[in-house]
Amino acid sequence: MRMIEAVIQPHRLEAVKSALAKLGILGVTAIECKGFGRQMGHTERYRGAKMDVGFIPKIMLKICVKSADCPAAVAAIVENGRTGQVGDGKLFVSPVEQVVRIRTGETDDAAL
Amino acid sequence: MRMIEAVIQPHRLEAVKSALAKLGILGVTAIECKGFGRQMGHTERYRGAKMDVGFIPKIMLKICVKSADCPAAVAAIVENGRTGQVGDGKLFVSPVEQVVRIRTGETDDAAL
Amino acid sequence: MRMIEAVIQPHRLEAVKSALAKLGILGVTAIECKGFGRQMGHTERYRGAKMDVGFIPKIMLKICVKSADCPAAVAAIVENGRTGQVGDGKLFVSPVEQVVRIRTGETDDAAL
Amino acid sequence: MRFVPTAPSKALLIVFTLLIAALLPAWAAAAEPLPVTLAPDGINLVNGQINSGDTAWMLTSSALVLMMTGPGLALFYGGLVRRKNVLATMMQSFILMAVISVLWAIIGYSLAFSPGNSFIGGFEFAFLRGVGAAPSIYAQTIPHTTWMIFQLMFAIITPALICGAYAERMKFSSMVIFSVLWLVLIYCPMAHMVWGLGGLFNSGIGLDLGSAVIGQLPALDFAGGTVVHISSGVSALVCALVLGHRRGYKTHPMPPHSVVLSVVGAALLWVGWFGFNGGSALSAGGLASSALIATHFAAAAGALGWIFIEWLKAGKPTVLGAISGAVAGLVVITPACGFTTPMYAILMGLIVGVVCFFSATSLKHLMGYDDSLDAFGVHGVGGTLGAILTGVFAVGAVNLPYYYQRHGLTKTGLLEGYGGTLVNQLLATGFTWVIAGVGSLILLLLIKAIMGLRVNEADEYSGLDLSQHGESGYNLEDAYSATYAESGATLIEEA
Amino acid sequence: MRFVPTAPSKALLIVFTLLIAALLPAWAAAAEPLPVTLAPDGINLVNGQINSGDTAWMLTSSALVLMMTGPGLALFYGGLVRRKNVLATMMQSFILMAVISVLWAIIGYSLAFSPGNSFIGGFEFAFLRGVGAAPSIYAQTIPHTTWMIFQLMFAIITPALICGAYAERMKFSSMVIFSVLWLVLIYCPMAHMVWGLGGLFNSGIGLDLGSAVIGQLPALDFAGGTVVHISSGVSALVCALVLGHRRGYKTHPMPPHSVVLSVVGAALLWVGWFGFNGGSALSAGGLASSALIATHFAAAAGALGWIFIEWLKAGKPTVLGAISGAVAGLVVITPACGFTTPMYAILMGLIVGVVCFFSATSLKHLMGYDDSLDAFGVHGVGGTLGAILTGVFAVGAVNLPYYYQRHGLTKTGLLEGYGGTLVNQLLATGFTWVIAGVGSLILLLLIKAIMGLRVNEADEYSGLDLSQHGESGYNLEDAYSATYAESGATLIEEA
Amino acid sequence: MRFVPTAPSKALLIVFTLLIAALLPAWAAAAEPLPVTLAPDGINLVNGQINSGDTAWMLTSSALVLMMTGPGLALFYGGLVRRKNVLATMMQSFILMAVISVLWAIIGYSLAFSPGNSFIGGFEFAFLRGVGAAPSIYAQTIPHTTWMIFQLMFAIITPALICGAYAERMKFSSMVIFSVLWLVLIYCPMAHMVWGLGGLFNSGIGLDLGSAVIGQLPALDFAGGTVVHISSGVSALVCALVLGHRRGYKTHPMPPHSVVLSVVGAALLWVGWFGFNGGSALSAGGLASSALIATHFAAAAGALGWIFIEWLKAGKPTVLGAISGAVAGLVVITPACGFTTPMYAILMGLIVGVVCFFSATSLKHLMGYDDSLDAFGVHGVGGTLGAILTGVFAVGAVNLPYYYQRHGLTKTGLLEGYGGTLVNQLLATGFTWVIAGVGSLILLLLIKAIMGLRVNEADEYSGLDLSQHGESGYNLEDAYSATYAESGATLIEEA
Ligand SMILES: Nc1ncnc2c1ncn2[C@@H]1O[C@H](COP(=O)(O)OP(=O)(O)O)[C@@H](O)[C@H]1O
Ligand SMILES: Nc1ncnc2c1ncn2[C@@H]1O[C@H](COP(=O)(O)OP(=O)(O)O)[C@@H](O)[C@H]1O
Ligand SMILES: Nc1ncnc2c1ncn2[C@@H]1O[C@H](COP(=O)(O)OP(=O)(O)O)[C@@H](O)[C@H]1O
Repeated sequence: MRMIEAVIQPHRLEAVKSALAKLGILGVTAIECKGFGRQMGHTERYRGAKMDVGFIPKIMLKICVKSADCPAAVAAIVENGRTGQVGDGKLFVSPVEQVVRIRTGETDDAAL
Repeated sequence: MRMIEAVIQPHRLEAVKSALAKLGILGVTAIECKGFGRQMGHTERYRGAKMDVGFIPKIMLKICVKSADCPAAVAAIVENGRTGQVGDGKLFVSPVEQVVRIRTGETDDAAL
Repeated sequence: MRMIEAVIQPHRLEAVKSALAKLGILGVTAIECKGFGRQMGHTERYRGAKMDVGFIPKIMLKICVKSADCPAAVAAIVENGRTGQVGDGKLFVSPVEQVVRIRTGETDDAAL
Repeated sequence: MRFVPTAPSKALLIVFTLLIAALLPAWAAAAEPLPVTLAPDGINLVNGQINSGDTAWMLTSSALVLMMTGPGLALFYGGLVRRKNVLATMMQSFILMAVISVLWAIIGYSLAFSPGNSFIGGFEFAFLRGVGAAPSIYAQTIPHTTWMIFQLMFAIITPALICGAYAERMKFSSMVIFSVLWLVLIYCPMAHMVWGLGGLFNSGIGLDLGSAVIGQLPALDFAGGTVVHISSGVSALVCALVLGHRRGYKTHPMPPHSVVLSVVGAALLWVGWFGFNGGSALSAGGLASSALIATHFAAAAGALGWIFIEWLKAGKPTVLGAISGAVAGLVVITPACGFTTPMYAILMGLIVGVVCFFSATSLKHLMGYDDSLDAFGVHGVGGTLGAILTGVFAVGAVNLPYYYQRHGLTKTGLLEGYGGTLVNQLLATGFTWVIAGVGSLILLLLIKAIMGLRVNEADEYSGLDLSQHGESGYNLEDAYSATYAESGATLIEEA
Repeated sequence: MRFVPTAPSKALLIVFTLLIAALLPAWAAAAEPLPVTLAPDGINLVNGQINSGDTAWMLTSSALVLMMTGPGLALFYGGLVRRKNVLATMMQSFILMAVISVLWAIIGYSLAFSPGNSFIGGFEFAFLRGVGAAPSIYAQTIPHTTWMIFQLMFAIITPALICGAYAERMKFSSMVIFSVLWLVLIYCPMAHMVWGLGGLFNSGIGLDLGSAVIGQLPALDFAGGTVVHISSGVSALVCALVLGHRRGYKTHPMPPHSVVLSVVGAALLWVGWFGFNGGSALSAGGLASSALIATHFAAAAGALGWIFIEWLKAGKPTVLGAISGAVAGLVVITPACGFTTPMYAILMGLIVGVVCFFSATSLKHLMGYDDSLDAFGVHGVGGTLGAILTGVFAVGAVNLPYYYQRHGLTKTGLLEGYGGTLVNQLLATGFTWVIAGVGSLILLLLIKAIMGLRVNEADEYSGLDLSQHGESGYNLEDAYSATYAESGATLIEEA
Repeated sequence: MRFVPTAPSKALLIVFTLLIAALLPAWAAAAEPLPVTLAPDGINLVNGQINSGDTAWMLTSSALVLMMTGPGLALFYGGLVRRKNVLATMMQSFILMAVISVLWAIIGYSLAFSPGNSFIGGFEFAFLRGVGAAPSIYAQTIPHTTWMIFQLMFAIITPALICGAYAERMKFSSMVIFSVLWLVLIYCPMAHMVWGLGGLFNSGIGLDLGSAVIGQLPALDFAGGTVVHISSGVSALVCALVLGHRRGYKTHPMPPHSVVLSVVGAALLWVGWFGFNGGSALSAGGLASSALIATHFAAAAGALGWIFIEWLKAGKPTVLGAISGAVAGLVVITPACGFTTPMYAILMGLIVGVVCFFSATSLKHLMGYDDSLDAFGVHGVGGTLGAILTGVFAVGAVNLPYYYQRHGLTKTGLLEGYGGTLVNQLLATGFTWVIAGVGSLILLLLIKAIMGLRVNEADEYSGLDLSQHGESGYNLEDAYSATYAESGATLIEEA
């Protein structure tokens, strides 16, 4: 099994999720995060104190898929997460050794 | 070493943590997240605008354990995280190559 | 490629980020999290009800690096994250099989 | 959730029963009303002269007292609950501003203040018939409508105070129905007895009314210690007992989700109380000023009393303690504010701060009920203490109600050497405990039998905001705010 | 963003045109002002006697009405937008407290209330010359300055109400300029027509002024149903049409980021409205009290009406519904409060609660405009309904304006059997729709042509707080708070 | 944290010393008090007639001024600090509402307002003996108690303003003790000098009192420009210098955690200031109205002045700027409000908006002190400017204090051609700087030596909410709210 971790723009969440759903991938965990990268942050000012906020709000999706489904899932995320602007984010794939569905105790592919 | 990532119901956090502590596993990192899966979200309405909130608040635990401890830890999480309701979450195990305790610089099993 | 996951004290974030930047590593994703470990939590009291808050606010950094850059990055994080106090956190390295830059579709080392 | 009386609640039921027995003679006496001479038309003073200064103050006071409930109490209570219940808790205050008002116009005001017997008014003012611009016997320099609306504000906040006891678990529909019945069956009679024409406890406060208004058991309650605080506080206790505790109570932490909101609410309560107590003078002069300053000093001392004992006992003075103490101070001075001096007010505040610290922290845990936001611990205990201490610290020179004048008494308080007031205070307090306690118990059991009181487990779990109202208090997610566009929530249709 | 009139907006433009045509005769009649006998110096009563009670009430009322805008409306609207726009939305209310005040001193007050023709005042009071401590013909027992400041508070809140329609997308600079022009060109004439000396719709409310003040088309508007609510509500509709919807509207959820703030705001609006309507009696007596209680009951009934229909239709009574209904109740009673009885007020509140539920939920979606916070849905619709229902539910015995006295009329409302008021109410309403609608349309198109109305896409995306003001409403990150030290944000320089 | 005077603070100490020297002659003159003829019993007017309208206004004003501190200032300051200090900051305001009140009853009021010498009152009114319903020489148409409570509200807010300078780092215990001593040793004398019987700077504002009350150096301070704003602002500067900066200051960002709260606070301050300044007329008539409108216009202009210069200099008008400017406008007009015209008030507001923009953004950074929330930058600088400009913009026709009447003067301001006022304003300002500056320095060094002023590093790191009070401002975690059950926080015992 593979864990896909994708850092995406918050407003692409819905599109990515729909695309994954079309592939039959319904289980997704989303985490709010702050990204530092090429995309510039912004500046705020409070009574003259200028503050450079370097990070950008992003959403990190964690999606565990069967190894066979992985390429399709990656393609779906990349396609639907893309706006073409700097800051679209990155996607990381890493191996998963074991999966358990807590409710039933089913494991591995059966748990997905 | 292994990294266990467990998505659980927020109200099972304490039970899971206690069970792990009984196994001597004290280090845990918890992240608030939003889960999409089989469990249904809910609907809110603001001046007639119906809004389908698809996600459910979950907690993702990250627990790095010695490989040998992994099966026991997994069992403890599954057992204590379970309520039997849809939405109990999933657990993923993946390999970790290196661990460092930042304070001391100790590495690998010594750092856990 | 390697994924470095580092749980650090929130106030070391800036130092760690700068050190990584000096190594040419600019892409970092930060997640607010709650750590349980050796460091003690604190107690709050509301109308006499004592509440033991076990967790400590931490920041988890996720940094994906080329395998070759990994040791230097790990060293930089450990060095700059360290205050010497209990609670400085831990760092985990795990393998990454594939990286994609969503904007361009570039993969692996090219995407970093 | 069946109601299985626990040991402490059994004890309370027994106390209630005994109190009823003890008070029966008084009740009997009350059954033969004194002959009174009324103004020609009973209540309205058709040729009364309206004083614009008094009216200005009373209209302002009405606004201040409304502000106590919304946003004051809504914030105070709203901050103390968990995030998932914040809106539902604020809604309890807000909906009472709506429901009680309409009820008051229809029948409530009439039951409280139209001519009746010693216990309850009649139907003469139903639908506000006869309530016009001319002054009434109750407040002879302001329009009758002004008195009516000022009193309405009291009728709103009283049931709203009870919310603190059943917070985070009562069904919205049951809560509305309970409040409506409670107002009609408990509040209106209580208000009539204390302030109504010929009401049982009416002592003719500050008005030259002849004997018309005085009751058989005249007690001192300037601004509602019995009517408002004891009645709501005791009812709150009964609610806590009958509803049972919140799921997870005692085993899991239930910290206030935002003490920040509660501080704002407490400060607004303090400010609004100037209208509550100062307005109860019904005119803008020395008495209003005297009541207002006593109120202020008691609040200040209450805050100090609470954090003092807390600092000693728990090591740190808390912000929640300071604001709770201030509210306790405001409660304790409510019956006494127009009868005592500022220095006694400070004393009363210090005492109540210490006492309510214990009632809201130790007593509750000792007895095992879940008075979630300490409605009983602060209003019940503080109100009872206030009613009693009024008999101790009243000073005849500050304000001599008509009852005392008529009997040639010049002193009112125990410290001055007159004990009669204290006796009547105790009787009035006991009476109020019984009426509020028994009345609420019956109402709650009735509603429970018919429609249930609590939300079900799943609804309590997901929170009242979502389960009762389909809303969330806060939608702070980046997904909504960092973008105009897609997010984890889908818009599925518009109603 | 070009303005392409959609079908519904075309329909509205046609309605406006027809209304203008229909009203031309009235306009013509208005062109020959009645001969009036004025006080010696026109407005000021040099030897007038100031009543301290009336003055106390009016100063208090001014404070209450200011509180309606800030923090009341700022919170009500601020809570309804998304997190990224909260400060900008609150700023719209706050900056109007500043800008409109200075404008009022310079020229606004004069245009509204110095002697002029039936439609607008003159320049006599520019820079507040001649506005002093002596009372004026408008309010004969309080200083002229008090009347001026009380009126200013109305002038502040009216354009602030419009913000609800263009929230989350209008440029700050354009919003300020629009508000300034709108005040001078639409509000001041409207205020003059309704309350100014000889204004077209002036009916001589509650004052024994001789015929000086009465206009040709006397209508009943006690506290600003037309001037404040219809004018702002209709202008809001035009704003929504001209600006177009927020990006992502209808396809993406835009939930209120904090209904908690909105509840606080609504409660403060309710309390402040006591000054708005009660203060419109300009004295502290029976009329103020009557207006105040009608206001309170209508608010209560409005909340009940809204959640009742919502409970029926959508299954759950919402908190946002309750507070919206209360505001609708306050809006509907504004023109009527000094002319009707509390029971009619309850009726009006119930009606408006139901009607505005539909206008804020169904009508908006049917027509397709994005009246973001329902400024039209509540103030436009509620105000229009109020103006009309005033003609139905007015009661001569409550308050008989000079116009009626002079013509020997003793009845004012349709239910009493007099239909004349209703006719004038309809005409005044139509007139106000036209002036506000056409006027706003011209202003908006003008500003759009010169400097644009909306922020650009990127700025709307990142939110107005950041793009217009360079600030964030909340900085709750652990990085700031859990440490005194380094964080993800770097301080790069100090200005 | 040892106090090593930095260069700028050294400069300030020198300035203080020079000012003392310059003022010694005035001090000497002040040492021989004028013979005064007092009312028979010194202060109380036993047969005084109470006016209900004036009393209504003054009770309302007292409520409004209390609302300025709580919740007004608590919100304004609470929003500006970091999340971890929000409760502690609100607590500073709240606890002063409690502590100062009791202190005032015991001794504060007496020191300020009982008969004494030119510098301080005596002990006659200790424990509020002799403060009753009869009016006093200070305010001849309202109860003495009303004057006392109105003055108390000023005594509460003044030390609360200083909190802005030591926010986020001062120990709670030290802060309470500092405030108590500061009130007794600095505030009470200042209040006596400006408004007390025969006080050094008393000019007999608006009262026909005979020469009894006038001091040797009569200055104009209608509502507390010197007493409240300069004294608190200068003390704030000294606090900032003595305590040193927050850890991490200048190297790490410390953004306001919620400008939303601050906007609400600022709006409430604005509304409350109507009572502060309007109430200082001590009656409800032309003068109150005049003071109130000047106040309003100055606030409006202050906001505009600040964002105007900010827009120019920094490119964007900020919300924090607008509310800061409004507060600065309120500060600057405080001494002048009862002496000047609305148009001058607008001018003063514009000036202060620009000046305080620089003092709160540039001056602070230039000098290097950490006046965390700009208590000096706004109140010290704005108050000083206001005291001086009062001498420029005062207009005799608006209000001629007894001192001027007695000397046959009809003009008060420099622009009218009379320069004497300006001279006295400068002297009074300098005097206040010295008293507040030197007094606070001594107090702080004393407390520092005995018990320390700052929390330790770990406590500052974890925040004052936790370290001083054991609470958190917000508990929004899902673990608490998404469940009734287990969570990351364990309940370990109940006290
Ligand atoms: N090496 C990395 N490790 C972890 N997260 C990264 C890395 N590089 C980028 N990111 C995440 O991806 C986001 C987008 O990256 P950025 O460089 O801004 O744009 P782009 O990917 O379009 O070049 C960042 O904000 C960060 O959250
Ligand atoms: N394939 C997956 N990858 C990542 N997270 C998942 C995956 N499947 C489920 N989850 C997480 O587990 C949670 C529970 O899953 P759900 O399908 O609702 O219930 P259950 O696990 O009981 O069948 C989801 O809310 C989501 O956070
Ligand atoms: N085995 C682990 N798995 C995941 N996170 C851990 C683990 N051990 C520690 N952590 C994280 O590291 C943080 C610091 O650990 P702690 O034991 O408090 O101090 P230290 O690392 O200095 O010994 C914890 O708060 C937790 O977030």
